Amino acid sequence: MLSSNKYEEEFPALKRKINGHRLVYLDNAATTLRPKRVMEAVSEYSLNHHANVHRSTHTLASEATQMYESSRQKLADFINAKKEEIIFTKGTTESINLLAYSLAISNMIQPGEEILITTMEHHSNFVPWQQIGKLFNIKIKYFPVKKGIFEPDDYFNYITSKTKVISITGISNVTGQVIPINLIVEKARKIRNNVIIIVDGAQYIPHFSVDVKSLDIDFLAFSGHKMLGPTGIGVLYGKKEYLEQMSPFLFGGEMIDKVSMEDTTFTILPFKFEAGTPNVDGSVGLAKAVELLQQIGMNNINQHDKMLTKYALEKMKNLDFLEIYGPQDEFQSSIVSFNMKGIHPHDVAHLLNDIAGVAIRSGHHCAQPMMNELGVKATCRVSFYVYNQKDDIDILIYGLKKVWEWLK
Amino acid sequence: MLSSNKYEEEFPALKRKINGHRLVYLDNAATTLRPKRVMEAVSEYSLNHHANVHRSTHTLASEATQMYESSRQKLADFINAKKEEIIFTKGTTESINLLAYSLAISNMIQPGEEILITTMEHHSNFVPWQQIGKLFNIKIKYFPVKKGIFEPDDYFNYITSKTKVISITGISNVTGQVIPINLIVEKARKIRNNVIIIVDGAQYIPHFSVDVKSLDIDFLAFSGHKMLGPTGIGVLYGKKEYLEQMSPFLFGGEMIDKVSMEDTTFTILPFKFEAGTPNVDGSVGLAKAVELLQQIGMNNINQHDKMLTKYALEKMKNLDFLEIYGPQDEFQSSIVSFNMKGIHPHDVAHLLNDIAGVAIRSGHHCAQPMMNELGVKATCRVSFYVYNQKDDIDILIYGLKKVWEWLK
Amino acid sequence: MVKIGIEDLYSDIILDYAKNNKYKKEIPASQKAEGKNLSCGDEITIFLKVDNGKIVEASYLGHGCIISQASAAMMCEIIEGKTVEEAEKILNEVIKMSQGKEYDNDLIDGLEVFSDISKFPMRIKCFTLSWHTLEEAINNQD
Amino acid sequence: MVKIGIEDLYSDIILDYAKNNKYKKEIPASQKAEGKNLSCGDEITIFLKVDNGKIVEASYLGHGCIISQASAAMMCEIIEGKTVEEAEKILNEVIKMSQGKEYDNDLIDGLEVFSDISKFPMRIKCFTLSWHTLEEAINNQD
Ligand SMILES: Cc1ncc(COP(=O)(O)O)c(C=O)c1O
Ligand SMILES: Cc1ncc(COP(=O)(O)O)c(C=O)c1O
Repeated sequence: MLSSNKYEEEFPALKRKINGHRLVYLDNAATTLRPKRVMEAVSEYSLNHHANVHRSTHTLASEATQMYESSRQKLADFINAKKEEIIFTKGTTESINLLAYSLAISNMIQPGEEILITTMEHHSNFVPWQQIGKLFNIKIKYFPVKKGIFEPDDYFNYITSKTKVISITGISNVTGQVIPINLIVEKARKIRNNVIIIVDGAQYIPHFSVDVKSLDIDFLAFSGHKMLGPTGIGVLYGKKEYLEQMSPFLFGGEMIDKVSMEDTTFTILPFKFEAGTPNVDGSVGLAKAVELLQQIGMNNINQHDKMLTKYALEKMKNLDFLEIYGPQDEFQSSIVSFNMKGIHPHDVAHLLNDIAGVAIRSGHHCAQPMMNELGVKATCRVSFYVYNQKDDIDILIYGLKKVWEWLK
Repeated sequence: MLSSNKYEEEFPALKRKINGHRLVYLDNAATTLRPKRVMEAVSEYSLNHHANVHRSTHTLASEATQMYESSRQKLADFINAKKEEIIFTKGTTESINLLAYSLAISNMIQPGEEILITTMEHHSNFVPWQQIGKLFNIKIKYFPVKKGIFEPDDYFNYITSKTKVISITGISNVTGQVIPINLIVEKARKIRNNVIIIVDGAQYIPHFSVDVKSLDIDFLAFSGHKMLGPTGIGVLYGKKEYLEQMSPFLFGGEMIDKVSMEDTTFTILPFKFEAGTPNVDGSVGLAKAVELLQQIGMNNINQHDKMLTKYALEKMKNLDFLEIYGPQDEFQSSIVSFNMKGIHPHDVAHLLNDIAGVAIRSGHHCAQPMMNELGVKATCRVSFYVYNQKDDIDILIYGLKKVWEWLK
Repeated sequence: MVKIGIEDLYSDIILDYAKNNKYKKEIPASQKAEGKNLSCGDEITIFLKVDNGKIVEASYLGHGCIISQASAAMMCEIIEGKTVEEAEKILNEVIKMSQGKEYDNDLIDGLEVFSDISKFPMRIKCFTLSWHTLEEAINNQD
Repeated sequence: MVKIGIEDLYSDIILDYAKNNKYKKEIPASQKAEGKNLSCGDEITIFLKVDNGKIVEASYLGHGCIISQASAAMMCEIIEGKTVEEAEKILNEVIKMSQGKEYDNDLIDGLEVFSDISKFPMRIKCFTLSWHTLEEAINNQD
């Protein structure tokens, strides 16, 4: 890890005062703070090298193309994929919509086959399947994550020879439960070897080192803005064999072989899935963010998350006015959801902010089916990242006590 | 207009040397150079105010939400739309795909009704209609832009009572021909009052002041990166009445009213069409770019474009080794396409860059049907914007002569 | 600009209103409307008993944060006994107040405690939920 | 690093090869393959007459920029008379050269004029188009 004063230098927002208090940013599962070097890289590209990529032959176009493609290479290396298996999207949500639409219009799901999702998913890994299922008449099966805790053994009962696609998050964005993806891949492939396994990595990738090849998943979606990168950029990783079979989703410039009035033939990977002028600014920023993560070390990040989560859970369990959700064991990573008894989460979040400078999230976290499983309308959620320290949690605890005093 | 040394200060790329020559950037129809103030605004947001929008109540989230929504307001004012009629997308290509998919899945095109496009369109306003037409069995009619010149009177013959949707570019990205949208709206509405009129504004919006209400178009798509803004951000304007009728295209967070295992209900405009964490960085940059355009004045920009185009056409017509495409009259704006006799456009573009520092585009410009109409495989294209001056064109002419000397 | 503290928003008066259940009930056979705050899922139902153009009784049901609950309770208190027309005038001023625009102080006597809600942009919707729903309830007469 | 000028890329030798029509023809009843440069739409067809593992004749057809045309012509000149195996070795070295990697100079005698193509990233594909197509043509034997 970097030392904590290094983080202050790198993340200007950490120096902000909120109502006179130092900002304690604990809303990292929503989005992370931005490091200076990421914006310096984006500005350098943007002001001195920007041009449209892949087409023109002039110097700026050549530089822009190389920067864009080397960003792709960096992302590929980060998850051990091939370069042409990395599709830049605007984020996890687009990545999963791309997949859902493309699998449907490519007729890769035969009549009688099913798509399996769970009730712990973020809306982005739930609603696309549900709606595209309706639209294209594909059966969606929902695994109920009872009481909000994912039980692998129950889940495996839902996988059958009819299951063509599995889409599941790597970490619950509500409880922080870490899902044993490797176990799921192993069991699922025993039941049906060619089941298509999709991992929603929005929460997973920022915290764990992932090797898509050894993990043997087929698709992986994640967002730049949850891993120190800019908004508007994300990734869909897909196994080449599948991407080659699939029809494009968005149609337009840059992804075309030949267009005639009769029909259009599409070009090679990954461009087939990147219609329109890509977000080069974003790709450069995300590559720089990945560089920083690698410098800190994914294993260090993981250890640091674990340490903070453990510390937070210990301290929070001592507050008897809190109800805490999730496994509360070593399989909970960097996220803690809770409620203050009888108090609406919005009030808790607002007061924490103003009393103690602590930024947390309140609401349904775009996971209403999961709220139903927990039997609540909304929760408070704290979530940690590299720049958080134990004293951030101490301030959280102090703030929670103050809020309780005030509102109880 | 700003004075030319102001532009040099504002656009750092203008100070670059290309092979020892001052950069003469004439590839503006592909993408424009980026002003410093845009990146300063993006960095300020990104480093000091970034958070996820719309959900959390903490200070950063509140600031980010306000910056995002005030960017939307700025874009709405820019084209005289209502705020909820502005949907942020990643660019023109996504805007048009959203429209094509959503109109299809909302069943807004009845059996027997047609969508009318033209052969001068950029692939982004051609292939989505063609492919979604195939997918959903909707008839697409193609108006042939013979010899690459759009003739309104011929076009009107293609509009009938069966025409449900018209999608057309405001300016040809190949020839620079300005299409008389107001005339088209008037005539089309006489033939069928409730025809849905879509304008591809990717080339139009950067150069003309547009009032969507008085123009009475139904949808308008454009990209930030062609009007001094960042990549990865664009706009779909849509009339509220239509947007309300339409089903969402992308599904995910931020656009949901209620999700249950049975179904999902979608929320209000514009969020219904903005699934996932939006590109707040991009929206802030685009709003700043619009501010700069307004400061320069859209009418000044338009006059300046006209002046440069006229000057360029005069000078280029004198070079008998060039073949120039397009109307070559006052209805040609800021773009000139041409070929050097017997020489491949790539060679011309590459040599111009290295000999004279002139950046132009060579290729099919993502407009293969238009290339067919012109009877060529590819062209060279120069295109102008606010920071270009007459002496840029003088250098272009000098460079063209040198290239011809070398390769003829 | 006067600095507005969180103490003003979570004042004793507001906390009292939020906990006060006097107006938290259903009025049978009344004009009603449901409102929802999409950003947090909070829901509210407003009931109005209107007699001869006059709001003789007002109440609400639903769950929500302190701001939304207090706002609903105060609203009911203020509009009870007013004519529909008067209530609409108050509504207009309240919305203006919530947007940080100028408004007529005299008309919204009793709502001073929320006069600075516009300084808390993420909470404006919590405050206005009951008022927007009131508007619908008024329109829902049959 | 030696500065590579545009004069080296558009040298007289290369211009001559681009204009030379000696290899620009169809060879009937030969192994052939079509290649396409997606970034500009340029197309090329390579024809090979192979006899007993030896390329006795090579030619190309198609349109393209000077770099792609000169590259095709030089390629045909070099591989004519070589065995298929030798041609494949040359091909390997040429691709390495185009990527700016180390390569065996001796093997690609005659292609020095393109030795710095890797410094022009947007033109590498123009140069390699005919070579990639050659690979396919070799594989297309039936
Ligand atoms: C007329 C026209 N339409 C659409 C586009 C596509 O825009 P984008 O690549 O930003 O999606 C372009 C630009 O390339 C264009 O010139
Ligand atoms: C598990 C999970 N999936 C998907 C998403 C959606 O990501 P984005 O909003 O960046 O598209 C999120 C984040 O909000 C998430 O936590």
